[in-house]
Amino acid sequence: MPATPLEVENLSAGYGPTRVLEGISFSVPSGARLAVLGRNGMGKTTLLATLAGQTKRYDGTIRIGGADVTAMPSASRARKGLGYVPQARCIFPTLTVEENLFVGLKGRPKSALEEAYGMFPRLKERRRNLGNQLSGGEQQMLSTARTILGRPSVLLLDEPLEGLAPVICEELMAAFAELAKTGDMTILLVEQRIQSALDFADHVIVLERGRLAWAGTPKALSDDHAAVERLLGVGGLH
Amino acid sequence: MQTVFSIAVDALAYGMVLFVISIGLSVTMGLMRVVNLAHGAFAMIGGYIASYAARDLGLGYGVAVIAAVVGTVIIAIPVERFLYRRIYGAPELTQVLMTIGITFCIIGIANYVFGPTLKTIPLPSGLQGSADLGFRTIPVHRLFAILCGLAVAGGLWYAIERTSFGVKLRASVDNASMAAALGVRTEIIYALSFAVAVGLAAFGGVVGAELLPVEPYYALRYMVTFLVVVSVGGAGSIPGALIACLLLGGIDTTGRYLMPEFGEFFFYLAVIAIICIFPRGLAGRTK
Amino acid sequence: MNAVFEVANLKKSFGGLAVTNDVSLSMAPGDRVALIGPNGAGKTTFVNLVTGNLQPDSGDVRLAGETVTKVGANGRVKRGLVRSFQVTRLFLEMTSAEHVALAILQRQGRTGRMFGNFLAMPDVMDEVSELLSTLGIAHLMHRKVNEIAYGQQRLLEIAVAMALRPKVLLLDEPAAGVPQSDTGRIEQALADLPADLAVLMIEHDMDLVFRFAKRVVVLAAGTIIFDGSPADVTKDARVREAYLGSYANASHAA
Amino acid sequence: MAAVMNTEAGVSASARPHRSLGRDAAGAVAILIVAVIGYFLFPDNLALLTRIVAVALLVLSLDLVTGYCGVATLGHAALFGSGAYAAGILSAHYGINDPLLMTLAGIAGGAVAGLISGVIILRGHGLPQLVLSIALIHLFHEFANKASSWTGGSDGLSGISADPILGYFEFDLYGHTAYVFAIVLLLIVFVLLRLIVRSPFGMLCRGIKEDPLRIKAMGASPKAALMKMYVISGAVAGVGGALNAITTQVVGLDSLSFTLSAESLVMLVLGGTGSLFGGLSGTVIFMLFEDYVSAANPFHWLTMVGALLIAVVLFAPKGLYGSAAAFFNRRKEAGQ
Amino acid sequence: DTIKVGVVGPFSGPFALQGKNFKAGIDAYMAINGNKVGDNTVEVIYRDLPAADPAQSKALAQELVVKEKVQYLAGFYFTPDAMAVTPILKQANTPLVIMNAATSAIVTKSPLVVRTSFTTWQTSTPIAKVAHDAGVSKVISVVSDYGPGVDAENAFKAAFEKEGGQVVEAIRMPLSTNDFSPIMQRIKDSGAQGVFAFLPSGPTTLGFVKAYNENGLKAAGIKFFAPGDLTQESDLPALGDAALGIQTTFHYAVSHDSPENKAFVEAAAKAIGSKAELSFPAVGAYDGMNVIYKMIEATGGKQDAAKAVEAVKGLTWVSPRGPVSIDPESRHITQNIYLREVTKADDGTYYNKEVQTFEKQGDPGLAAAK
Ligand SMILES: Nc1ncnc2c1ncn2[C@@H]1O[C@H](COP(=O)(O)OP(=O)(O)OP(=O)(O)O)[C@@H](O)[C@H]1O
Ligand SMILES: Nc1ncnc2c1ncn2[C@@H]1O[C@H](COP(=O)(O)OP(=O)(O)OP(=O)(O)O)[C@@H](O)[C@H]1O
Ligand SMILES: [Mg+2]
Ligand SMILES: [Mg+2]
Repeated sequence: MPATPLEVENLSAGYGPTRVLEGISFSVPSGARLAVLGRNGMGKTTLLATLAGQTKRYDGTIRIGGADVTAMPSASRARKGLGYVPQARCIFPTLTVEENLFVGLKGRPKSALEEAYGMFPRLKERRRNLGNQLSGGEQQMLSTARTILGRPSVLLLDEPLEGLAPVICEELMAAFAELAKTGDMTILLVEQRIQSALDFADHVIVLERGRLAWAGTPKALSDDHAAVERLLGVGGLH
Repeated sequence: MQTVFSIAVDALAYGMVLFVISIGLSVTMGLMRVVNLAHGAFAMIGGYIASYAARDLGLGYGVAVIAAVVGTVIIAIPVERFLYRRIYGAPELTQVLMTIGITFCIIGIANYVFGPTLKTIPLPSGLQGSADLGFRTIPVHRLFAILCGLAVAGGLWYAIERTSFGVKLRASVDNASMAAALGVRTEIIYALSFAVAVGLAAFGGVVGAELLPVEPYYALRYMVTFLVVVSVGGAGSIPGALIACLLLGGIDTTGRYLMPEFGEFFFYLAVIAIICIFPRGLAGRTK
Repeated sequence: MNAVFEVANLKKSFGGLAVTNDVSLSMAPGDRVALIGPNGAGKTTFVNLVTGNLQPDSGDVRLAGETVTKVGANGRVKRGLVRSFQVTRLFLEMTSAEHVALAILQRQGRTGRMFGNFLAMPDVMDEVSELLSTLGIAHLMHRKVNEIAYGQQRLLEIAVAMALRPKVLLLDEPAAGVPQSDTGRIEQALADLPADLAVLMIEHDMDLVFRFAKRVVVLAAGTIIFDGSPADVTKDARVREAYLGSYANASHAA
Repeated sequence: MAAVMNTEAGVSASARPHRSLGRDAAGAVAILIVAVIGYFLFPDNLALLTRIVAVALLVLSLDLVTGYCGVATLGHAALFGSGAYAAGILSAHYGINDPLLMTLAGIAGGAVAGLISGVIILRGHGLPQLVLSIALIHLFHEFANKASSWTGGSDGLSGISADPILGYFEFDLYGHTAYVFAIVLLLIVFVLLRLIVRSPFGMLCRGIKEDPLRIKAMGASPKAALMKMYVISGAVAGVGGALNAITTQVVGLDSLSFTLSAESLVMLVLGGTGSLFGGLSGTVIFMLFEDYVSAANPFHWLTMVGALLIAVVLFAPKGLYGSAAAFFNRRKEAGQ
Repeated sequence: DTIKVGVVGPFSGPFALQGKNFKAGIDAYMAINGNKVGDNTVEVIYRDLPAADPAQSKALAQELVVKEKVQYLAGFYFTPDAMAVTPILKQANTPLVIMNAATSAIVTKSPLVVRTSFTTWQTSTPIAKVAHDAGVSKVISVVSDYGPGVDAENAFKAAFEKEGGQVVEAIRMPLSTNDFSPIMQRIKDSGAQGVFAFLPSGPTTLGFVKAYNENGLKAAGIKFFAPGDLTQESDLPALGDAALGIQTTFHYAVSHDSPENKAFVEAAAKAIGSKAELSFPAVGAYDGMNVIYKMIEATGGKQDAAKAVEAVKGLTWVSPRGPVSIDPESRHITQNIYLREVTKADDGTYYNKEVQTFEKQGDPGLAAAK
């Protein structure tokens, strides 16, 4: 039985003096697909960024694969197997597509780039283009492909579908599911399209003003109309 | 005709010397995005070390050059660790403030330790004297500087564009936290690049000392020249810097021959013209 | 049909890659058009060409009959052509109120004024609060943009565009990054727009597209491959294959 | 919920203008108080204080384009020097010695230089822009050097004299008149600038600083606004230059030098860009510090200045005033 | 009483060496003559002015007068700095003793100015005769494009044409020139037999002299003439062999052979730390202090600028540079100008060897201006 890929205990974090997250605890079993939901500005991005070591942490511990990484800088966490696809995409604008991917390789041979091109043929066509010349969707593909190339054991995805065409979204969600199943990869997904997220995930947590407000299975959440209405504000929409 | 050739040779030599001295700045400014006004100060430190090694200790020129590069890098390590690391990614003007402060300190210390006089670096006999080009003679050390310039340009270009170190460096500069999130140890990458830039500064300071002699005020006296050639070339671009140095060297030299009293006008008008045509420098990386 | 907005034979290529390939399109007042298409099809480029952020290789852009191809980006805005950005472009150090106020003052031609503070101009402030509360971000009025979440920035981006009171509004993925709970606000804001305003919206969220659009234009590889009603677009085989995928089969209550 | 928040926002919105008006007045009073303290603290050193005011005007003018518009320039002394020469030439060559007329000449000279600088400098972005400004200041400097029959070349323009102000207040060795004159000019300029930076135009400029493309997409022309600001900036620098010419009665090439440009930028960043008090406090602190250490050790004071700059970046990265203001704001927020 | 002397000079920055020499000269004088004149103790207050900056100069002078209550102002390396101070002298009731600034006209700006250094006209005029005597009739003049450079050019031209020679071309080059190869090419192409040059001391001198050698001008027999700023002693170690044989005219050489100079050099070298750093501003400062001491003596320590200046008009003494006097009319120093040649000493160091003396030279610059 391998160690738990990701454990978070009593995490508080924020920006400068503003605290955004407050006492968050959860753990994710191996190969799990966890959806992180919440309304606008509730701290989803902050949570993932804190896990990746990019915001200020005030309190709490983070363990990856059993090892305490709380004090580690971002780069060391990445080397421990954490992969992060930020909401802002963070393409390296002056690098070509190929060079962007190259940074994500983490020392794997260059031939591995083909994996990324296999996933997104569009990127192969554009591989000599500079990052800042890509279309919005192409940037999103690049950002995701770049992180997956490093074969992370825990993958943090912050709205990876944003700006992608519906066909691509479907293919991508299928690919993520595949990775979680065969690639022994644990995935945390933040997504605005609640249905897509619930279809994909096997666990759900919901954030409300920086606190963990709900945790359970997708099915339980779908059934809990009150919670959906209160926490996600979409009850009346469907 | 002979005069034209002669001027061309002078221009080439002058441009290459400029290139050797300022290329390190192109690395810090274009690749690391630090407006490093203290570049000249590091070149000066190199010059002082070489002068001390060659003149006062009587070591050979080659040893002096190596001592200068290594010594300057060693001096620069704590400076990078405690000062520069604080301004990576900071607003440009903050960097200006910090690096000017560093320059002032280095000038003050150099003045105190070595006194305000000029320091020379004795050349080995092989580099002394002049070489006959047929239609004129040219100082051998200038030929040496041209060769050094070409070697540095080639090596640096390869390192930046073709090695994984280069890719990681450029990625770290574009977005340090994202690079870190992908497992790049940005601090080490930065420290290494800074060391390379400072080493190049020291090397340039020594090789160019015949043209720009070493004295405490060196750090400020040539600051503008370095800044101009690097920016006109497009910071971070090795070929750009090379072309800018040759072009500006050529214009400066020709202007100074034809109308010395308007030498400055020629040079700076050319700078304005080039930037108006190429607003990001000759080979500017788009941001 | 009297078109407020018309492009004719627009072409643009980047180093050999034809991104916009002979595109012609016109919109009448009151049009609600959705521009969809695969990633990299050239939608954003089209907007950039139309607004003057890029210069086309050939072709013309006309606003209310006047050719504006040679007019700068700001000149086109003055003539009523306003856009939002796909990736938010806001002033990080300025507050939400300042953004909207600036747009209002610019619309009124008052940004040249060197005296007086907008906070003391009740007409401006009222409009600012009204707009921001329509989009549900009034509580962020005096927060700097770099302190608010991305989804909220997206809403502000739309508020700025609306404050300019355009005649033709181009929205580049307005709902991207906005949580489902808040897309309703955007829809509401769009619905509240003056009826004679022509709106072109780029969007990948098909639910939103089908609720909003009365006409759908599909761009693929720089060429318009479909221009028709929302009902027809799901039936078009090429569009289904290139773009919609299984969405076309799913039931959507439009 | 939105409605509730809206009323909250409405309250704070209506509360703001009063506070800002109050703060404007308080700003002017603060300057006056500091000026009076300076007068009593350094009664024998009014020449230095007057010079600080002249340079402060240059730094304020630089703040307009750098702090508020984001134009990085190392050539701003061109505006100052042009003002100084305009005022100086009026007196030395045309015998017009009225200080107020000389100040007007300075304003005009500075504004024209601002226009020229704007036309050239605004053609570049980022580093190339910085280099354009460097090229420009060298051209101005060379030009003044060459036009020595007008400017006195490197020997400086001497032969300037200034009549008593309003025919009554004479410029004396102790510098009382000069100092009061300087403070009055500074106050007028400060109040005007305060209005401008808070006006819609000022807001537009701050927007341009952050993203000129976005401003275009809002229908405004960044270039036109920047040019306007450059001319205003030139007029302000010109006041400083004229003040310098009137009170020292010589104008040297140094007033058109790269060194002065760079120093003024250092002072601005030291105090904090993007706020008028930042520029003022940076100038006062830098020049007093420099005066103190260079008198204490005329030989090795540069090291001390360097250390000060480094310390400021390390401990007050937003500049002395900027960091202090941020600190108090945070305290206030925490308190609320 | 304590009598304060305010000295303004470049004690830091690119000209720090010259300022250091000011201080060395003053220290040497006070070491030899004590710090007392009668009952009065002399105290020197230094203020740093790193580069030409008249506004700052005036502010410093004002501060020295008003706050520090100095009775004498002295020093001043650059002309515009000195010029800026002249308007306040009368009201401040302080004499100004210039220890370097070398433009002729300064003394005309106020009757309270006395100069103990030299003028560029004074040092550049005799070299014309030297050139003529060496059989050179066509000379090209190359100077830095600033006040002193222009002075040097005019002085040389006037004197050389009077000798019957011809200045075939007069080039002014920017102060910031680093690479002199194109200038050397110009010199070659001009067909002149000799070159007259003036550059401010410092790194550019080194570049110029090296370029002269390396571009084969020396080998081609083109003679080199200059006033002594070009071969100031502190630059000689850097110039090295390149400078050998260069002839310059100047008012002072550290090697001057006289008991007064021996004592001076010993004291000044001690003050500055190393004899190698000693050069001409030191002697200007030394004699400046001498003049100030005489002034204090004459006024008995009372502040009376007019009387003080009156007292030193016509004053004659033997300076380390040789016999000198203050011209009563111009208040400028009359002195010998020496022709010197850069020579290698037995111990391997380089020095300016005096080979000819032009006695009792006044300032031709003032006459030329009239
Ligand atoms: N740099 C920052 N400084 C201060 N506060 C911030 C900063 N970034 C975000 N916040 C605040 O933190 C809270 C949470 O932001 P976060 O980006 O984590 O939300 P989110 O759940 O990802 O929202 P969205 O769905 O819009 O992406 C928001 O209220 C936001 O205003
Ligand atoms: N400056 C440029 N240089 C080269 N190629 C470019 C440039 N700008 C855009 N492109 C290319 O043009 C194509 C169209 O880009 P555009 O941004 O218009 O796509 P889009 O339809 O908006 O896509 P998305 O839905 O992903 O936002 C892309 O493939 C992009 O890589
Ligand atoms: Mg988010
Ligand atoms: Mg797009």
